[in-house]
Amino acid sequence: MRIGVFICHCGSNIAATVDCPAVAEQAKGLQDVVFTTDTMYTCSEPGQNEIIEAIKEHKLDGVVVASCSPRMHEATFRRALERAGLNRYMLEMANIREHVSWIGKNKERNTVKAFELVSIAVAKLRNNNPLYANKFDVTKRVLVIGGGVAGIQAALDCADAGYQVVMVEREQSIGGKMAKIDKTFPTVDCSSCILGPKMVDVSQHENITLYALSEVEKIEGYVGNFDVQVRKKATYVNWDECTGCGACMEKCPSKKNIDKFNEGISKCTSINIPFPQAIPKKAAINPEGCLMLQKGKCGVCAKVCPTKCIDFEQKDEIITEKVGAVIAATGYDMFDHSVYKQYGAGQYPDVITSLQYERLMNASGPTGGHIIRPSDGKEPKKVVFVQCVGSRDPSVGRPYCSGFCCMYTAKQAILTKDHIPDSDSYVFYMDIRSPGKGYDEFTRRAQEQYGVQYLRGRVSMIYPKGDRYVVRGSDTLAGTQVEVEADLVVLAVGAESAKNAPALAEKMRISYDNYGFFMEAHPKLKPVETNTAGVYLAGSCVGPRDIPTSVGQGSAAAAKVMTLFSKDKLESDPQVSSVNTSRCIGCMKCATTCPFGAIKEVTDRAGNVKAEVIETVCQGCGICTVTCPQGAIQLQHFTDNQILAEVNALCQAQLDF
Amino acid sequence: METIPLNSPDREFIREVQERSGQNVLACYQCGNCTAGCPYNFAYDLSVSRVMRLVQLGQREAVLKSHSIWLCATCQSCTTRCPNSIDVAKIMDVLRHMAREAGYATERNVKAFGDAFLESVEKHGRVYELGVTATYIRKTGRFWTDVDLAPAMLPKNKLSIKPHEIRGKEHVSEIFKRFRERDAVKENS
Amino acid sequence: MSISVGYYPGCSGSGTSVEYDKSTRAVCKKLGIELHEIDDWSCCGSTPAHTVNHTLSAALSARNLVLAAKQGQEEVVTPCPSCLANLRTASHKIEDEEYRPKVEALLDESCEEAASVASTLQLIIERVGIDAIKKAVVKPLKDLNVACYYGCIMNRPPELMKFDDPENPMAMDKIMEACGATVLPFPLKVECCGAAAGMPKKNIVTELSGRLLEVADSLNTEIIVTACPLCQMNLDLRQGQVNRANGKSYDIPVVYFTQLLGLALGLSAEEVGLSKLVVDPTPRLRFADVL
Amino acid sequence: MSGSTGLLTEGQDLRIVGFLCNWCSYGGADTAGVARFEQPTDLRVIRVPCSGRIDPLFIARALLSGADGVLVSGCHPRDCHYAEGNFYARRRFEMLKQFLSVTGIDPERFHYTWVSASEGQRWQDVVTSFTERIRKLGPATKMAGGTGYDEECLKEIAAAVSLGDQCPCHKEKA
Ligand SMILES: Cc1cc2nc3c(=O)[nH]c(=O)nc-3n(C[C@H](O)[C@H](O)[C@H](O)COP(=O)(O)OP(=O)(O)OC[C@H]3O[C@@H](n4cnc5c(N)ncnc54)[C@H](O)[C@@H]3O)c2cc1C
Ligand SMILES: Cc1cc2nc3c(=O)[nH]c(=O)nc-3n(C[C@H](O)[C@H](O)[C@H](O)COP(=O)(O)OP(=O)(O)OC[C@H]3O[C@@H](n4cnc5c(N)ncnc54)[C@H](O)[C@@H]3O)c2cc1C
Ligand code: SF4
Ligand code: SF4
Ligand code: SF4
Ligand code: SF4
Ligand code: SF4
Ligand code: SF4
Ligand code: SF4
Ligand code: SF4
Repeated sequence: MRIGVFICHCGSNIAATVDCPAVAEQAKGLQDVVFTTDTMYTCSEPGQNEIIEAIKEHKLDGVVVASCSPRMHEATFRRALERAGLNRYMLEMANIREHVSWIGKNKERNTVKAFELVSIAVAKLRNNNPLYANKFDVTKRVLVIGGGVAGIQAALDCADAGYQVVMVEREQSIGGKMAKIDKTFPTVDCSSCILGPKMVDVSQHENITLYALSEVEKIEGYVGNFDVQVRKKATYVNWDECTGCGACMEKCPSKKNIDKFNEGISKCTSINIPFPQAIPKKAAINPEGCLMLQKGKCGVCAKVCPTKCIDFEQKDEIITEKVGAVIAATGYDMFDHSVYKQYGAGQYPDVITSLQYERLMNASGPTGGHIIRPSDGKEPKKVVFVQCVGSRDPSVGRPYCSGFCCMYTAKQAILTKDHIPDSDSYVFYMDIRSPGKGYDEFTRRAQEQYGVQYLRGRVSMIYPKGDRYVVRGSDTLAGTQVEVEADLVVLAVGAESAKNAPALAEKMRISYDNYGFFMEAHPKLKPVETNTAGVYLAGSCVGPRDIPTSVGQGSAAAAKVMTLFSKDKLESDPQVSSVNTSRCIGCMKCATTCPFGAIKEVTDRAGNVKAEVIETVCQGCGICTVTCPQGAIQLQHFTDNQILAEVNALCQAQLDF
Repeated sequence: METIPLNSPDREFIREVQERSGQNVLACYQCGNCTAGCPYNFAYDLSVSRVMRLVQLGQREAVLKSHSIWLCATCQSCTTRCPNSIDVAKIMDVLRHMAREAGYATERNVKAFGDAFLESVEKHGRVYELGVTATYIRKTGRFWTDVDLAPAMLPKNKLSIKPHEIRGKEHVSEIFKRFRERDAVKENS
Repeated sequence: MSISVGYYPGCSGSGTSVEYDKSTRAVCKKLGIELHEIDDWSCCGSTPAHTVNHTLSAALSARNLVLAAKQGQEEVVTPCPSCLANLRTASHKIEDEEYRPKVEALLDESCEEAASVASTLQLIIERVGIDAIKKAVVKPLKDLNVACYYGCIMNRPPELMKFDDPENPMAMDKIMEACGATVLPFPLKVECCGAAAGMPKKNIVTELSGRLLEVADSLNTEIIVTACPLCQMNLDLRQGQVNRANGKSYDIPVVYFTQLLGLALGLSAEEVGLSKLVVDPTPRLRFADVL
Repeated sequence: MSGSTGLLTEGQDLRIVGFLCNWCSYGGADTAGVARFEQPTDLRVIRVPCSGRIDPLFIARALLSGADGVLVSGCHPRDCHYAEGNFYARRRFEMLKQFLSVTGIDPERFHYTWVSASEGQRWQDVVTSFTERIRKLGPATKMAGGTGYDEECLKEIAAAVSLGDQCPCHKEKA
């Protein structure tokens, strides 16, 4: 092998504390090294040309650059090698800047260290092999999981770009939380007026296939080629026939079901369409409440249905879909506030959640938009809002800020005044977090124009007194305790990850944080990407996000999918594991440890079980390599031999005495 | 109102409170929940969250001379509900210890009552309620404010006239003695 | 079934709360619990001790736990939450290898062998159990509307007490229900009554106990049920003072849960010390056909 | 001295080998460099994609070949770029620690920790304190004859440790 070594000065960044010429000189003595030099700025155009020329002139088949971190310029130098006709993986770098010159002032020691890092790099390079990327086809269909506003936006953008979209929504209708809320901050425009048309677009778009009341059962495969299984839950109604006329709902005698869409503040029939604008607008039977399914008698809906689409025998159905990319947009759920026993939450009828309050204010809600007390139907005159319930509270395991509750509380306080002009509103807050465009002005308006009384402090307890509720909190600005007697208390309940989000994350093979929110590939620079190629994120499944951000991310995720789909073939990263079949004994231990399901079992011609790496799925972590008892599966570019060569280069010196 | 000079916060004070209470006072984010739930707040001069704040700011004097730390009844409301799981009641307790040690007694009657109670325990091994009352009156010069209770209590034999002496009362009084000796040592060093 | 535990009555048991002590002993006997009073027990130091010094407080309490252990009791129960809090804290501290020597230095003896401690309420609900109580009831407290008031330290802080819910405890509610009473949802179950402030700061008691009586009254409470001598004293003995200070005229009997439980189990008014109460509960109890 | 280079004239660096995952800890070390957090010069870093790629064999081999210390660092638990590589790593390292003493190596010479790409300060602390620790222990005594360890025995140990994932005691923990 013929190796060339280039020692970079980085101006004085390296040269000030490392004797670069001496390192270059010393490197000449390393095995296989035929050329060494030191240069001012290796990454500059002349620097790169020097490498290219040296490769040609000295017939180098490998290059070591000792300079800054490979995280900085590895890609740069790999391209330079390619331009000189070498394989890009015949490059090794020694990090003599971040790891040497910048962290130590002793030039002598730095120089030794720099040299040793160079010798490690040379030792590794001597074991390198050219690696070549494979090309593979992309299925240009995308799966969108979750039909909240983020998912809807992503789906519409992809569909408009001409790609097929499969949308899977867990509930009976798409729309997510936004479909439940009344008006939206900071413009206070009607939520369903802006979301409704988008929902209709989803149902009518020729490129979108929607599975509601469905969940993703399984995802296999890899970027460009995912196989997805979707469980369509039994609705007991043939949706191809159902016209959404609602005749069944009118006649169903079982009327005591908890109305999930209305957050439990009202009841609904066992056969139900959750709300008039539901998409798809189809009826479904709640088997727990249905007299026919529970006791075998009734069948009224089947009798009245004009299209005869009731089917009590219906079963869950598994559908398989092939897609090339996945967008997760599963949103959030509300914190279970009943842990706050001191608030009587879940116990006192007039202590309700913010989302329940949205349903109360909503013109299409169960009260037709009249704000009334659940206990006695009276109009409340004093409404107290309590912020940060289940947020910013480490004692209940929720130390994070839910981000949007300050804003929606201000909105709800404003709307309360609009609905009930002679009412008074009080807001207990810790801080007001309103960093969006026009947001702070909005919370100020609540105070200045609407006279909402903001009190800075947490609430310690709420208890009933007569037919009102005493809310005892503090006003730390006044420096003392305060008490308000309220007719209605609204808890600004925090956001937590969607139910079973971790299980879904595991199906998608992406990471999630301590709270079950999905993890971005990089919190700043890759906010909609994940560590698994081909899986993207949108909206509040990453953490609490308001509507503008969720929509923005829906579009961003769609753009990433389109970028992916803009190529007909994808290139795989060749730094993946590969199995030496003659060594492999087929124990499949590697497969059980691989976090990405990248190893499958195959049988060779002699009928022996062998492991095989699906190159496109393998992410190159090397966990399998360590697991294999035979050393049969080796992560390319980080093989046992390569790493041991580095270890030896580093330690052998001492044994040489 | 006075300006609090922050140039030289009493870090030793902060450290001592933290060490003796085992609580991280820096974890307090001033939500006011402790104040909100404190049943004694109406009688306080400094609400309990302000006490916490002043401790954070290293304001020894302001804290140790406050009335609040004497009035706190260790009802545990603050401790139970603090979002940051700070044992606030324990901090109040520790502040009271420090105030005693430093010679503050802002609520004389509270201190006198405590002292009278402990004297009784020291003497008899158990509390002798009438004795406590008598000592308390002697210390404060206040006639028993509860004389109006006597007609209700006496006929029911609820106040025993004689102290309950225990056999091991020496043992108990020695506990006090050793405590004072140990304390004296501490003060000298 | 026979349960045998050490018993720490607490100072007030021989003074202001004799009826609590009396009814506790009677009820336990009835339920098959043997209480062995710790011989020569001393005061736990109560609130004054821990407000002076934590080690002193721990030593005063620990003396009793060590005594109990010497007398062969592994477990001690006490009716009084204030004693409980002190004994529990002490027990916690002497489990701490680093803290124990400090306590031992004051006590001048080893604390390694010390009894554990619980409340009689906890003992009854956890070891006897609601079902057994239900079976043992002979005189159900029918038509009696009661509010159970636990006081502030029976369950708090939860890390120390490890018993029931710190915000909405239910142990007494369940016992009273088992006795046949109608238990009202009393929202101030764990609010402080003013505790030991009675003597030095009467206004605190009249304010805090006043709130409790007001809310109890608004629920049409016939009898307030307590488990704490201080609460009982503030609400019962001082009810007149509270009324005068607040311009009210409440007349709500305040009894110990052991007294009502005892009656339901068939004990006599005398056996549970009803006559010691200041606000007389007998008219209501007669009306409800309990007496 | 350092026979191989002849560059160093005075004093001797200890031989500390670092295995760092590419995503978090290598980045953390870079961050420390960018921030110019000064560190002892004894450590040399080998970059691997994931702490899950670090075969206990590498560590054992380094220590048996005369390294004075081995420092391993990966992403914080749950923060792994490859989802769970660091969990595997942790199990293997715990096993390794138990085995090291069997080979006559002071397990104190081996340390593993978690440092994220943003934690330059933490990296500085980790390097400094680990180097301190090794300085206290002093240079490793060289194995007799340079390769005084039984390669076979080493492999067996490494295999047992790598397979920690399948070992029953780990199933329980998982
Ligand atoms: C009371 C209240 C008022 C608010 N008011 C405003 C406001 O005025 N302005 C504003 O900007 N924001 C407001 N918000 C915030 C707003 O709700 C969110 O920003 C928005 O809903 C986020 O959209 P999303 O699509 O990310 O999530 P979601 O709306 O939660 O949608 C997620 C969807 O995914 C589905 N899903 C979940 N898990 C699965 C699964 N495993 N498989 C299939 N489907 C699944 C869910 O059923 C749901 O349909 C408010 C929030 C609350 C609680
Ligand atoms: C002190 C400070 C610290 C910060 N720290 C953080 C932090 O730690 N983390 C974080 O997330 N954010 C931080 N931010 C915010 C961060 O700076 C912005 O989020 C980010 O820079 C926005 O990027 P941008 O591309 O939108 O805008 P900019 O960075 O402003 O880039 C706009 C570019 O457009 C060019 N330009 C402007 N007008 C024209 C024109 N007419 N024609 C051609 N070119 C034009 C400008 O020259 C500029 O290059 C910080 C901001 C400040 C002020
Ligand atoms: S290659 Fe890296 S070290 Fe060299 S000049 Fe460029 S930035 Fe500096
Ligand atoms: S099931 Fe039948 S009756 Fe019900 S909405 Fe559909 S079509 Fe109408
Ligand atoms: S069969 Fe079930 S869903 Fe249909 S009307 Fe009867 S109860 Fe309602
Ligand atoms: S957004 Fe406001 S109310 Fe919501 S958690 Fe954050 S600070 Fe609290
Ligand atoms: S662990 Fe090794 S030997 Fe076993 S199946 Fe995988 S590659 Fe083959
Ligand atoms: S390197 Fe091995 S363990 Fe890692 S993803 Fe690839 S096949 Fe799976
Ligand atoms: S409740 Fe806790 S965090 Fe809040 S102000 Fe009090 S001590 Fe501080
Ligand atoms: S423990 Fe003291 S400070 Fe805390 S709430 Fe009770 S009385 Fe107030």
